[in-house]
Amino acid sequence: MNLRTGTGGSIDRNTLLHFTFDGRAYTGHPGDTLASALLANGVHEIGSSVKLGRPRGVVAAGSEDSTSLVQVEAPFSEPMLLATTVELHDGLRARGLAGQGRLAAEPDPARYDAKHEHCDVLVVGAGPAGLVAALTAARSGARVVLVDEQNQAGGALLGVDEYLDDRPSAEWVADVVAELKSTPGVLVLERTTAFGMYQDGFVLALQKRTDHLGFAAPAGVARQRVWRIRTRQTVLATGAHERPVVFPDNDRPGIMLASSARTFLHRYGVLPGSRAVVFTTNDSAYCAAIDLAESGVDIALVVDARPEAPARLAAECAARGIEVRAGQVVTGTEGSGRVSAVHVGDTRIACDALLVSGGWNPVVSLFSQARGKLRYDAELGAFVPGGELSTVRVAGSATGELDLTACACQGRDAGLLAAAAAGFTSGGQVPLPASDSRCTARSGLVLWRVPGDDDASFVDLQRDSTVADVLRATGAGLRSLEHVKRYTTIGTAHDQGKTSGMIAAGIVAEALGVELAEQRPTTFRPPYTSVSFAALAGRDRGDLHDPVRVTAIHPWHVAHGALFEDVGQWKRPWYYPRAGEDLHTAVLRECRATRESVGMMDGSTLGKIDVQGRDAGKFLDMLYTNMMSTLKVGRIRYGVMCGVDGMVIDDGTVIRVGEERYLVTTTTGNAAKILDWMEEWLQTEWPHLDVHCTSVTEHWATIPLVGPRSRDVLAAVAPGLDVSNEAFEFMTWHDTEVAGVPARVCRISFSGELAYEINVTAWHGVAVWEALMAAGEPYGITPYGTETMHVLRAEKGYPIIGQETDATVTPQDLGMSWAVSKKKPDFIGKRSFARAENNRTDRKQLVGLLPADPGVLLPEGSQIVETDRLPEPPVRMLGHVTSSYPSAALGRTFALALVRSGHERIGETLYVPVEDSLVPVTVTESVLYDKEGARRDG
Amino acid sequence: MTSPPGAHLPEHPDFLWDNPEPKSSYDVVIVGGGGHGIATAYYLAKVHGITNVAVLEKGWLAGGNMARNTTIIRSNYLWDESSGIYEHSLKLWEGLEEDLGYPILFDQRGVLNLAHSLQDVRDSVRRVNANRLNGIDAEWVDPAGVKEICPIVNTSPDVRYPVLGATYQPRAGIAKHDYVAWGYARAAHAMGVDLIQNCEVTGMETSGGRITAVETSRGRIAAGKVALCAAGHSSVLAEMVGLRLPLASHPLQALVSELLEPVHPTVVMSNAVHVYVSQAHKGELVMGAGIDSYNGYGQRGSFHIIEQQMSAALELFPVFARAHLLRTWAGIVDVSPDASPIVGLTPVGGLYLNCGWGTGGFKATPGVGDCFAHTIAHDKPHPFNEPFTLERFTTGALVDEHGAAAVAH
Amino acid sequence: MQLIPCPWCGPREEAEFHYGGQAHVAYPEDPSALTDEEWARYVFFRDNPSGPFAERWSHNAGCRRWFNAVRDTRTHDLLAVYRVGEPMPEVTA
Amino acid sequence: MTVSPLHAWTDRLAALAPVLGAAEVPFRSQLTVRVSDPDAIAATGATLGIGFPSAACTFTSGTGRFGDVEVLWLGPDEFLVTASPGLQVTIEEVLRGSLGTARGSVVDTSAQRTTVVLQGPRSREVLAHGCSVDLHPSAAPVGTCVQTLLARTGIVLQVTGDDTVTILVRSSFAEYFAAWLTDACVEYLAVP
Repeated sequence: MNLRTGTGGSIDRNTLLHFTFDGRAYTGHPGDTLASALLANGVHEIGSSVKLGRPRGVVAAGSEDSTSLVQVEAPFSEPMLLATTVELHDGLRARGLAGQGRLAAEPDPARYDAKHEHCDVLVVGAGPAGLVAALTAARSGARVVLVDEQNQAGGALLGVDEYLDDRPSAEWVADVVAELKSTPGVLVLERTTAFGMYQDGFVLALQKRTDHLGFAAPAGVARQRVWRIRTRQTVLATGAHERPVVFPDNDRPGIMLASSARTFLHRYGVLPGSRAVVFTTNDSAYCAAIDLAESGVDIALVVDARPEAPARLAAECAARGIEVRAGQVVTGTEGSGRVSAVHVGDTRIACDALLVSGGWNPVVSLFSQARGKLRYDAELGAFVPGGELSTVRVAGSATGELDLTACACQGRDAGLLAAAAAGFTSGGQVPLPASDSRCTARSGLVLWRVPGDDDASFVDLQRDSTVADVLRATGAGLRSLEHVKRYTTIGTAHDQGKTSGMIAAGIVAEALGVELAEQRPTTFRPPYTSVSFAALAGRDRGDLHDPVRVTAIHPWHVAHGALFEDVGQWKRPWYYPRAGEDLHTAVLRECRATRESVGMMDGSTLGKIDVQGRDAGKFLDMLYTNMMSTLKVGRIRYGVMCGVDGMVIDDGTVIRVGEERYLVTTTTGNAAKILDWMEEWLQTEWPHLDVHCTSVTEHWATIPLVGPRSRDVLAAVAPGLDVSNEAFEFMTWHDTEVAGVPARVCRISFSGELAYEINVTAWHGVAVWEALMAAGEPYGITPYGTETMHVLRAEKGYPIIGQETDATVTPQDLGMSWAVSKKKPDFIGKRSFARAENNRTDRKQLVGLLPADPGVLLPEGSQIVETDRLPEPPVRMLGHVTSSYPSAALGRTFALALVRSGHERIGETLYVPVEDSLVPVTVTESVLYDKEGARRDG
Repeated sequence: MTSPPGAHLPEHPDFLWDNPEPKSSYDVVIVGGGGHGIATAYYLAKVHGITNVAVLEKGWLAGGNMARNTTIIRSNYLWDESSGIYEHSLKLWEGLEEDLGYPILFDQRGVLNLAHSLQDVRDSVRRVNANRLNGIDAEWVDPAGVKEICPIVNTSPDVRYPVLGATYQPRAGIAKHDYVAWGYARAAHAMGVDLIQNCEVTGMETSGGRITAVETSRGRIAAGKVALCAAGHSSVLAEMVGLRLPLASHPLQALVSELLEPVHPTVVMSNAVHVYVSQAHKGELVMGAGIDSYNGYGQRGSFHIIEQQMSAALELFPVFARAHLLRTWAGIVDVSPDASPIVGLTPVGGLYLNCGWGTGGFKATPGVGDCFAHTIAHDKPHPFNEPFTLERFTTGALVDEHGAAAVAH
Repeated sequence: MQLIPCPWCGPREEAEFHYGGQAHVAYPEDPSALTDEEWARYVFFRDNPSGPFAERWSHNAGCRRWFNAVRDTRTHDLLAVYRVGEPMPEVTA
Repeated sequence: MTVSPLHAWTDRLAALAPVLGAAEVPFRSQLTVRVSDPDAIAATGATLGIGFPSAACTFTSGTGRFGDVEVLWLGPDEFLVTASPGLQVTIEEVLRGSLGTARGSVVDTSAQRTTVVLQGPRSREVLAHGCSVDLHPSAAPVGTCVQTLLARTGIVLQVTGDDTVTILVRSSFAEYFAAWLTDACVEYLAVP
C-alpha cells in the first residue's frame, strides 16, 4: 500500500533511498524519517509492547513519540531509537523492538566530542517563537545560540501548510534563518537537542552530526557532539506536545495524534491511512481532518467530545462532506494489529486510522530543570511555567499560548528582554508575521479518559500501564503522583512520560477527588531526550581517558624494556626484566646488584616544593611532626606529616637550601595534595606568615644512585665534587656539576646503602642518566624500578605511605616516635596523639614478620591471627601483612605487618592464614637488614 | 513464542497502607519515612511488640535516598565493626521476601569490586582475608575470573587502568528499592504503625533532658521516644535539640539507561574510577557515581560528574557505548568523617540517632532497622551498632572505611 | 555545573575548584588546652545547614587562591564570594 | 644534550598545519615570582624593563635588558616571567636582587612547564573543545592570560595574537596535551 501523496512535503521525491526494516526492503526519500518512510509503505506495526506483547505503532511524529522503538542495525547497531527521530538514509537497516534493545558486541567505531560555547542569549527551539526571539536578540548585537532538535528550523510550522505574511511559512522561516546565519556572533545548531539545564546558565545540548548521512558519514568527523553552552540568558521556546485521550483499546497501531498525522502529511507527504476517524476535545484536530480530507483521506467522522462543535470549523467540515458528531467519544476500537474500526457509542465505523487530540502539554522540562515553578492551567489541562526566573524566559506554546501570532509576539518580547538583561538594548523591532491559520486549540475540553474497560485503556503505551493500574495504585493507598508513577511505572519508559505523565496526573486527581492544582507534578529530570553514553564520554576515552604523566627520562625506560606501574597518573618503571626473567627473578637481581655494587632509579616523580620566606622554618615546624627550623643550611632531614586527626598523611625529606629557603619532597601520589595542604594552611590560617610555596616537581629530574659503588660512579661524573665521607656527609647536599650540567646532589638513602640523589634540570635528565649508566658500567650499574625500591626499603623497615599506612596509622604506630618532636609546643596532629584511642597499648604497630619456613612468601594483604588453629568465625584478627618479599640480602622471605601490640610481641609466633593453611611467623623488629646502619657510609 | 521481556515482573499488592491523621501522642515517633525509618518501625512492632508508633515523612514515603539509590547489597566491608552490621543485614535480606510476604526482587547475583593498581590489589586481598575470617563469603579473582563472571568487562591489559583482579562476594546482589520500602511499610502498617506523609518535623520539645514531643507541619505530636532516620537531613533535625553532628550532606548522583537485553549478570564496582553498575530486572543499566564535592540539599549534582562517570564506564564496559542515558537524579547523602554510620543514643534522653550512612544506607536497611529498633526498645545499643557511637569522634575510635586513599611512593 | 566567581579570576567552571567545607573555623589558639571533646569538635564537627552556608573554595586549576563563599545549599546558588579574612557578608537567600 | 618534553612530537604537531600551526618552543627561561607589595612589584618590573601586569588574567610583554620578556599574571601575588632560553640563572639573580627585603620569592621553574604556540584562525576553536573559558576575541583579547583546564590537564593560556595562542603545560602532562590537540584536529583535517 502506498500512502505517499503526489506532491508536497519537504522530501526529495527525485531521489530514492533503499532501506530494510524487519528484514524487508523498502524505499523512501531524503527528508524522510524511518517512521514516515514506513508509514508511506503502509507499515504501521513497528514493534510490540514490553509486558503484554501487544503491537505498537507510531503515535507521534517527533521525539515525543512513545512507541516506535527500533534497533538500528546498520550502519552500526544502536538500541532503542524512535523511528520518528531516525533520519532515513540509503542502506539503513533496522528492526522493531519489544521494549528492549540490544547492545552491539563489537566496539563502536564512531568518534564523539564536546565543545564549549558561550553566549549572551540561548534560544531553545526554532519554531515561530524561538526564531523571532533569536532574531530579536541577534539584531541587538548579542551573541546568540539557537538550538533545535529537528533537521530544519520551523518547529510546529513544519507540520502545517499555513501562510505567514501571505507566503508559505517555510519561506518566512528560511529568511529568518538566513539572516541569523549571516549575523556575526550567531550560531544556529540544527539536529541539536538541549537536554539538560543546570546552574548558572549551563545548558547541555546534543548535536547529531552525521547520523543522517548513514554510510556516507565522513570518517574522522565526530558523530555526535555535546555542546556545553554557558549562557547569560535563555529563551525557552520548546513548544507543546499534543496529548491523546485514553479510551479502551487505544493502543493499536494506526491510532495517532491528530497533529502528528498532519505533520506526516505536510512535512513528509505521507497519509496516515485511507479512511480515518478523528477524535478530539479541541479545535486543532479539525485542521488535521480538513487537510487530510483535501489530500484524499476519507475522513469517516470527526468525534468532538465537547457538547457543541465549533460552528465555523464544523461548517468547513460539512463543506467537505465530513460528518461531525459533538458530545460523543470514542469508546473502543477493533483490529488485529492495526486499527480496523472505531466504536463511537453504539456506532461502529470501519477505518484504518484514528487521529486523536486531547489538547496540548507545554514542554516545560528544561524550565522545570532550571528550577522554574509550574502551575496547573485548568483551561489547558496542563502544567505551565508558573513563575519568573531571572535568567530564563519562556515563549510560545511552551507557555500554554497556542495562537501563532501571540507565540511570535512572546518570542519577540522574550528576545528583547533577554538581550536587554544581557546588556544589549540596541535591537530593532522584528516585525511579527501574520498567520492565516484557521484554528487555534485553546477552546478545548479537558478530558483524560473515556470510561470503559480500564484494563485495556492504556495510559503509558510503552510500559503497558493502564487506567486499571492507576486505580489499583490509588486504591492501594497511594496519594502522591510519585508513588503512582512507581507503582504503575507510568512515565518511566523511553519517553519519560512526555505524553502519558499529564494524563496519569489527571486520572489520579479524579480518582482521589482532588484538584490537580494541588498536586505536585513529578520532577522533570535530565536528559530531556536520551543521550548515548559514548556522546557523554566524548573524547575522554582510550589514550585520552586520563593523562599519563611521564618523567623526562621515560623514553629511556621504554627503550630499555621496563615494565611500568601506575602510581596515580604517573607511569613509573616497575622493574626491568631481562630475557626470561619474571618479576621475582628480575627484582632479586636488581636488589642484589644494588646492595652489592650500584643501582639507580628514576625518582623524578617525587613531589618537590620550594618553600621560601622568613617564616619558612616556623611554617614547616607546624606541618611536620619533627623540627625543621633547626635544620642547618646544607643539611637534610626526613620528616613525617600528619593530618589534624594525628594520622600519617605523607613523608619525605626536607633540605635547607638557604636561611629562608627549603626544598620539601613528597611522595609521588601526594605531591599535589601536599602543595594544596600547605597553601590551605598558609592562606586560610596563617596568612601573616612570610612563606611562599612553589611546585618544582617537573623542573627537576631526580636520580637516586644507590649502593656501595655509588661513590665511585658519582666521582667519575662529578669531578668537581669531593665525594669523601668527610666532605660529603650523610644527610647533606652540595651544588655541583654532574656530567657537565649544574646539579644538586643530596646524600640520602631509602635503602640503607650509601646513596646519592642527583637532581638536574629535567631537560638534562636523559643525558645525566646515560652518563651515570656509562660511568657505572665498570661496576655493573643496574637500573631498577619501584619493586626493587620497595624491597630495599622494606629490608630496612621504612614504611611506604599508603601501603603501610591506611589513614588509621600514627607515627608512633610506625615506630617513628623519634620523628615526633617533644619540644615543639604544637604541630598539626599533635593534639590528637593525646586522645584515649591513641594511647591504647593494643594499637596496631609496624613490625617485621619472618615466616618459619624461609621459602614461604606471605601474600600481601594476609590477615594475622594468634592461634595455630582457626576457631569458628568471626575470628579475632591481630593485623595484616602490608608488604612481603623474597629478599636477596636476607636469603629468605620476609614481611612487614601492622600487628596489634606489635612492639610488645617481638619474638612471638603468630599465624597467617594462607588459603587452607596457617603459616607460622615470628614477629621481629621492622628493621631486618643492617640494623647497625653500617652500610650507610659505604 | 517467547513471552515479552517485561512479562515476568511481579505486581504490587492491591493494598499497601492507609493514610491516617496523626494522633496526638505515640510511644515512639520515627522521624523520616525512608527505608531505615520504616524498617525500624517494622522491627519495633514485630520484634519488640511496640506498635504505637508513627513514622513521619515530610514528603512521600521512601521518596528520598530510598527511591534514589542504586540498590547494591553486599557485606564485604573491611573492618570487623562494619562487616558485623552489614553481614547481619545481608542475612536478613536473605529471608526478607518471606518475612515481608512481598516480592522484593532480591537477587544474589554477586558483586565484583575491581582492583586497578598494585595497592588496590593489596587492599582487596586484605579485605577478602578479613571477610573470610569474619565468616563472610569473599574471594579474590584474577582478570580471567572477572571475565568469566562478567564477560563484558574489558580486562585487556592495554587500557589506562587495567583490571588487575577483583574481590567477589557471591551472596551480594541487588533488590528493587520501592518493593523493599513498600513491603516494610505494608507490614508495619498491618501491625498498627501509622505512616504519616507530608508531615514535616519543624521542632522538638524536651523537658528535663528528655524528649517529649515533636512539632510538625501537621501539629504537635507527643512522643515517649523519638528516633531520627533522616539521612541527609539529620543535621538539620539534630540542630533542633542543639545536637551537633559530624556530618556533611552531599549530592550523590545516579542514572539509568533505557531497557536493554541482559548483558550484565552481576554488579561491578570500581572505586578507583568511581563507577558502580548493575542491570536491573527490567533491563535498564543502573549506575552511580562519586559524590559531588560540596554540601548540598538540592537533590541535584553537577553534570561533569556524570560525564566523567561515563568515560570511566566506557573504559570498563566498551559495549555500553550506544546505551543511552535516560534519566539522572541525585540524593542527599550524609557523610561522616570515617565513612561509617552513627547509630545509638544521644545526650538527650529518649532521642535516638541513626545517620551517617553515606552511600551505604540501602544495603543496611534490614540490619539497621533491626538493631535500631533494639536500641530504641532497650534504650541500649544492639551489639552490632555499639561501635558506631557519636563519642568515637572524641575518643578517636573511628571505623575508617575510607581506607587507603592512594598509594604514595 | 556551577559557575563559581573566583574573586580574582572571575566566573569559572566548578571543575576548576576544590571544595574546602565550612569557612571561619579557626585553628585553635592552643590545642593542648582543649579537652578531647573540644578538640574533636574542631577536627570533625562542621555546620551542615540547609540554607546559606559560609564555605571555603580554592581556585585550584586557576590562581590557586582560597576564598570564601556563601552558598545556599538548597539551591546551590552562590550568594556571595569574599576573600579570606573578610567577614561573612549579609546575604538574602 | 637537552631533550624537551615534546621533542618526539615535533613532526606530529607540524602535521596539524592545515588546521593550525603548532610547535613546541622549548627550554624557555621561566621564573615564578611571588610578590604582593606594589612598590616591590613596580621595582621588579623596572628592573626587567617590563611592567608587571596590573590586571588579573593578563600578561605584559616587552623588550628589556633580557630581550623579549613576558610577565604572566598567575595569581594575585604570583607571576611568571618568561624569556629566551638560557637566561634563567641571571634573571633569577636580578629578580631576587630587586625584590630586596620585600616579602616574596623567586624560583626557577624553567623546566616545570613547556611552551607550545598555536597559530591560525582555528586556534581558539580547537581549544574550545576542551577549554571552558570563553575564548571569543571579545572575551579573550590579545593580552589575556588564564590558568585553566584543557580537557584533563591544567594549562596556562596566553592569547598572544589575534590568531595566536600560547599554551604552557606542565612537562609531565605535555604529551597528553599534544595527544589531545592532535586528536582534536582530526575532525578539522577530515573536513577542511
